[in-house]
Amino acid sequence: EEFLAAFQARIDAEEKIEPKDAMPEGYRRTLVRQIGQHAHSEIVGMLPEGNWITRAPSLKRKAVLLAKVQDEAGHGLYLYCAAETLGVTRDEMTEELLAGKAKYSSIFNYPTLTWADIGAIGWLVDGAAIMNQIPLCRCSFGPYARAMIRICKEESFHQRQGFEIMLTLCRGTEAQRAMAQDALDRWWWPSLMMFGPHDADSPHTEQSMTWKIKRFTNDELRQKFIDATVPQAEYLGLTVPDPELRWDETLNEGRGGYRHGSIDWDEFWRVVEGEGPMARDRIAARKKAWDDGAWVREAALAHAAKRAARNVAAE
Amino acid sequence: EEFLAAFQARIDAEEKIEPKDAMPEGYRRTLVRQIGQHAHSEIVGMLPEGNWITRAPSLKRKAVLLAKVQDEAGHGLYLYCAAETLGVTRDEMTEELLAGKAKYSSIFNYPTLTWADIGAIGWLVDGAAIMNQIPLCRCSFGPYARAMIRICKEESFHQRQGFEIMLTLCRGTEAQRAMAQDALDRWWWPSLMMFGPHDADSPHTEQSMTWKIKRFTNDELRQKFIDATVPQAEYLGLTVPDPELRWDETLNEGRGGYRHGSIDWDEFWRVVEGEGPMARDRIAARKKAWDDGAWVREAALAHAAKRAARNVAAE
Amino acid sequence: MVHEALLEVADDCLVLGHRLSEWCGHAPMLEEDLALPNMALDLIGAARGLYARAGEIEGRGRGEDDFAYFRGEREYRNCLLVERPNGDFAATMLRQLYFAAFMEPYWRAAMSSADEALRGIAGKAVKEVAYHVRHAGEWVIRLGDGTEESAARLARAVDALHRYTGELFESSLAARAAEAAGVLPVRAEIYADWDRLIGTVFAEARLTLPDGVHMQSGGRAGLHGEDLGHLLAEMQSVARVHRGAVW
Amino acid sequence: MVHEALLEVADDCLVLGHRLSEWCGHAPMLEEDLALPNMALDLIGAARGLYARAGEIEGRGRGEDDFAYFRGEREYRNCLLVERPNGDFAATMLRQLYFAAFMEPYWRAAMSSADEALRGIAGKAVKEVAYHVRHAGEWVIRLGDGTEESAARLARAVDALHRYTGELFESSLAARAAEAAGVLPVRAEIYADWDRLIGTVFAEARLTLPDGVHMQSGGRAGLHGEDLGHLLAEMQSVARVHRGAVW
Repeated sequence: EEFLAAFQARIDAEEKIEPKDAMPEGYRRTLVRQIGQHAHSEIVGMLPEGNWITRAPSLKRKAVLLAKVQDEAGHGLYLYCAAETLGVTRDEMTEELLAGKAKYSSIFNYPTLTWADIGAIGWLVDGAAIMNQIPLCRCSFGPYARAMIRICKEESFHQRQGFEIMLTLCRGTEAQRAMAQDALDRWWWPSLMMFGPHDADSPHTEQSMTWKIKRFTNDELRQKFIDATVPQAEYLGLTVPDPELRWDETLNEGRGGYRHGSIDWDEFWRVVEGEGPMARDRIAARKKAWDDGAWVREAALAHAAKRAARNVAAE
Repeated sequence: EEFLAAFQARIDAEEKIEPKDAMPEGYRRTLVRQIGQHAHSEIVGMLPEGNWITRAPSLKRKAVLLAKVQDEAGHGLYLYCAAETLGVTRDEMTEELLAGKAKYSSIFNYPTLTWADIGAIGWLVDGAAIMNQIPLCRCSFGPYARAMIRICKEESFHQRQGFEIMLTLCRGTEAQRAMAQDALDRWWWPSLMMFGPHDADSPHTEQSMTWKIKRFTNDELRQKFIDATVPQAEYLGLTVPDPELRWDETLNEGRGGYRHGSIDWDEFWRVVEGEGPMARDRIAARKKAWDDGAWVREAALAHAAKRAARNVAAE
Repeated sequence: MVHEALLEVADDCLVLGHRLSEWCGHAPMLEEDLALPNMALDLIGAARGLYARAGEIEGRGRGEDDFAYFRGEREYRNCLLVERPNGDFAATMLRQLYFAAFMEPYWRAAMSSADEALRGIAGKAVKEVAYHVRHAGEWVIRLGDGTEESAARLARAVDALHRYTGELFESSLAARAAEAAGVLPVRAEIYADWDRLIGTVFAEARLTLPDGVHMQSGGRAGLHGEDLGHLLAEMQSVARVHRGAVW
Repeated sequence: MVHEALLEVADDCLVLGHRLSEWCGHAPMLEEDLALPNMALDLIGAARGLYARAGEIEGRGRGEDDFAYFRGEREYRNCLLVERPNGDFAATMLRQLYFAAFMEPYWRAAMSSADEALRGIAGKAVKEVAYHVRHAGEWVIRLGDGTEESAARLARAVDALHRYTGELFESSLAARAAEAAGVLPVRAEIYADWDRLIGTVFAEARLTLPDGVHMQSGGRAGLHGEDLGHLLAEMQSVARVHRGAVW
């Protein structure tokens, strides 16, 4: 009791919690789960975009996309490291992912069907991710907050690149514009779903906010995202696929905002529960990479051991 | 001695030798080797053409090419059966092929680089094969002769289809004509090499002709091929890549024929000895198919055994 | 609308035929190097007939190669089952059985189509597909009741592919128009025959039919998986470079 | 002529960069999901610089994407080594070492090229390729002196790939023109450095250098293997469909 109160006092004072600090088991568990999910999302997120690296339509775009996917691997690495400070290993987390026990962002269970999806993912998916992640830079757990600062900087770069792909398509040929609209049509609703269920259906939100792991509710962040993105779509000359979307000046404490149509929560839960169109393919691809790479990892360990033994012998 | 003389008398009388007949060991060995090589050629020959099935530029061509490659599998099957009548199993022959011990036609160690190669292979490679094979329809060994009759009929159909692909390309766009000429440039000399070394360098020819396994010498067949093919190239409006090629009316006992430039025998022997550009890829592809298919073949045997056991039990 | 419904069936046949053709020269035994292209040829033949008829009905002068080579992945209307990668021989044969067990009663019903051309296509295809059912069915039985490894591989194939069978029985708007016009059979009505046949084969193969599988669909709306795009990129590569050329 | 020699080097870099990019998301460990695209980016960057310079010298207004996306397999001039399929990680790393061990001294020599643009490209590339040599070399040592399996895989990779190294030291007519003009280094003169480096790494990796291998070549004449065509079909698929579009 006393410990919990003292812990909460540190949180309330905006002190950073560090790995060596004592912390409530629930706090630790929540963070391990959340950071793990976040790391897995970066890793699985390499696949839908990786699907277009070999077909990128110009060398410049190919290089930019490669660099982006590489950044995602890097984000995964930081995040696994942050989670490891809480006493769980990267291998354990990987095994959980491959066994289908750990979650990752459902958005990556949708397929990338055209080049425009690379633009839409950067613009919408990274855009939504940033909305979620900026508050995490002030997360109460130090290693996570510091990883997020670095990640957010790169993500906002990716988001601008994605928007720029869309802009180029929208200023291009008729086929390119159609491709851009089609991508928006397919990615809009899944992007809104990235913020999670409505606050009323999100049982963990309150505790996470008290612990300052989370700083805004799902619906608050979703609203921010919509308000930021709709004008961008207008600038692109694209139509947001929501006939009920309209400006309402009473929203956001009188600053105004967009009201949106209702989200298909059946689809949301279906995808969350592992029935997204690409869910099995994603895990299968990661599992194949992991299994095919087993002999490489073993060889690296064996070599390191041999080398260490030789160094000892030489001393 | 007496047996050999009697055997030769049967050959000279144009009697067919059948599997159950007594035959000299050399005759049997020559046939096993030749029929085996011929069967392997059909099987390996599926690969260079198979390389373009997925990219055939029209559905009609795709269907025709599929049917052709399927025919080649069929030819392989007849020929393995013919060889099996001489006491060697298909599995044994396959293991020899995959171990790199058995030869097959060197022509298939060249790559197919454009769609026009499918035309050129049909026209030139099948054309040369037919020149070699028509006399084999009268081969002294019955099963081989009968297999060849069926094969030759299909091969000449393939050859016409190949010529027709070339004709369509030559009547097409400039890019298509260039593709056709390029294919002729690359396949001409290897096709001439298909007839084997000059007679003077072909030690087995004499014995094979005595046994009526072979009916014409390498150089005779090569000359026939050139004389038949050069006018076809002219009809297509293509240039045979041999600056020394010229008509000589003294050839062919005064009926005239084409003199050709000298063949690069260094290349010939290099390719025969397994250093053709695709040699290792061909064997690797066949080996992969064979190894990957092992569990299928085992399952089929296991199922047949179970079924047989059940039938016995039910009786 | 009706021509779009024909395109759905044609795309199914072409894409599956293309997938089978990828085996060419790489089959587990020589007999299958004959059988696989054989089925591929039947399927591509049916696709050609259907594209031709769709082009006539559409009336804009498009022919088989326009449909096959000059539509992108969002325009292809095949179901997801046929575009699944070949996987191992067990997956290929199971996919073939799933599809052929649907197409056999489908073609049989189409023999009384209101469209004469379609009756002709169906009459030819129904005989061919009977062989596909037999061939794939025998293999599924052999593998299911073969070795431990073959049974395990087949079970994995069922786990991977069963979720794509539901789409066979769904009719798009275009299909419903064609069904209402008596041109194409009603997809949902094929289910009983399909289920009976699959049940029989699975019983002999000692396989359990999976239960409560969430079915995936989307192909009829052009919402494919990520593999189709690669298939088309390869298939169309020569034709697209030489736009307008005759082959 | 000189611009054609630059295209040879550019094609080497692009094709190998493309091959490495195929690993993206499928590497044996996360660290390699960073390292492989990193090397791919360096190579594609070098290719872009070389294509741009080749286009300027050619003077017909062609830019990097014209060269990369609108030439067919017979027009590509890369050596055979770089187009070989990735195979397993051992084959990928060995291919990388073979190539990087050539390019490091090559770029070093190119820093005193008569062509200013090329000096710039070389100055950047030489630093990048030093990392490739180190990274691939360390892996070759780890795998060669790792487990029995890794050593066997690496030995198979040597058996498969060594025959493609001879072509690195052959100069085409175009290359000889560029070498005579002092624009590009003489390929044959790189051999001593390459051989020394490979020898050192192989010794540490407990690998034996194969002897009397018949070297394969042809790439500089556009005589490729059958894999390059598939690579290009995929790489060029979107650009070719939308000819003239800006991305």
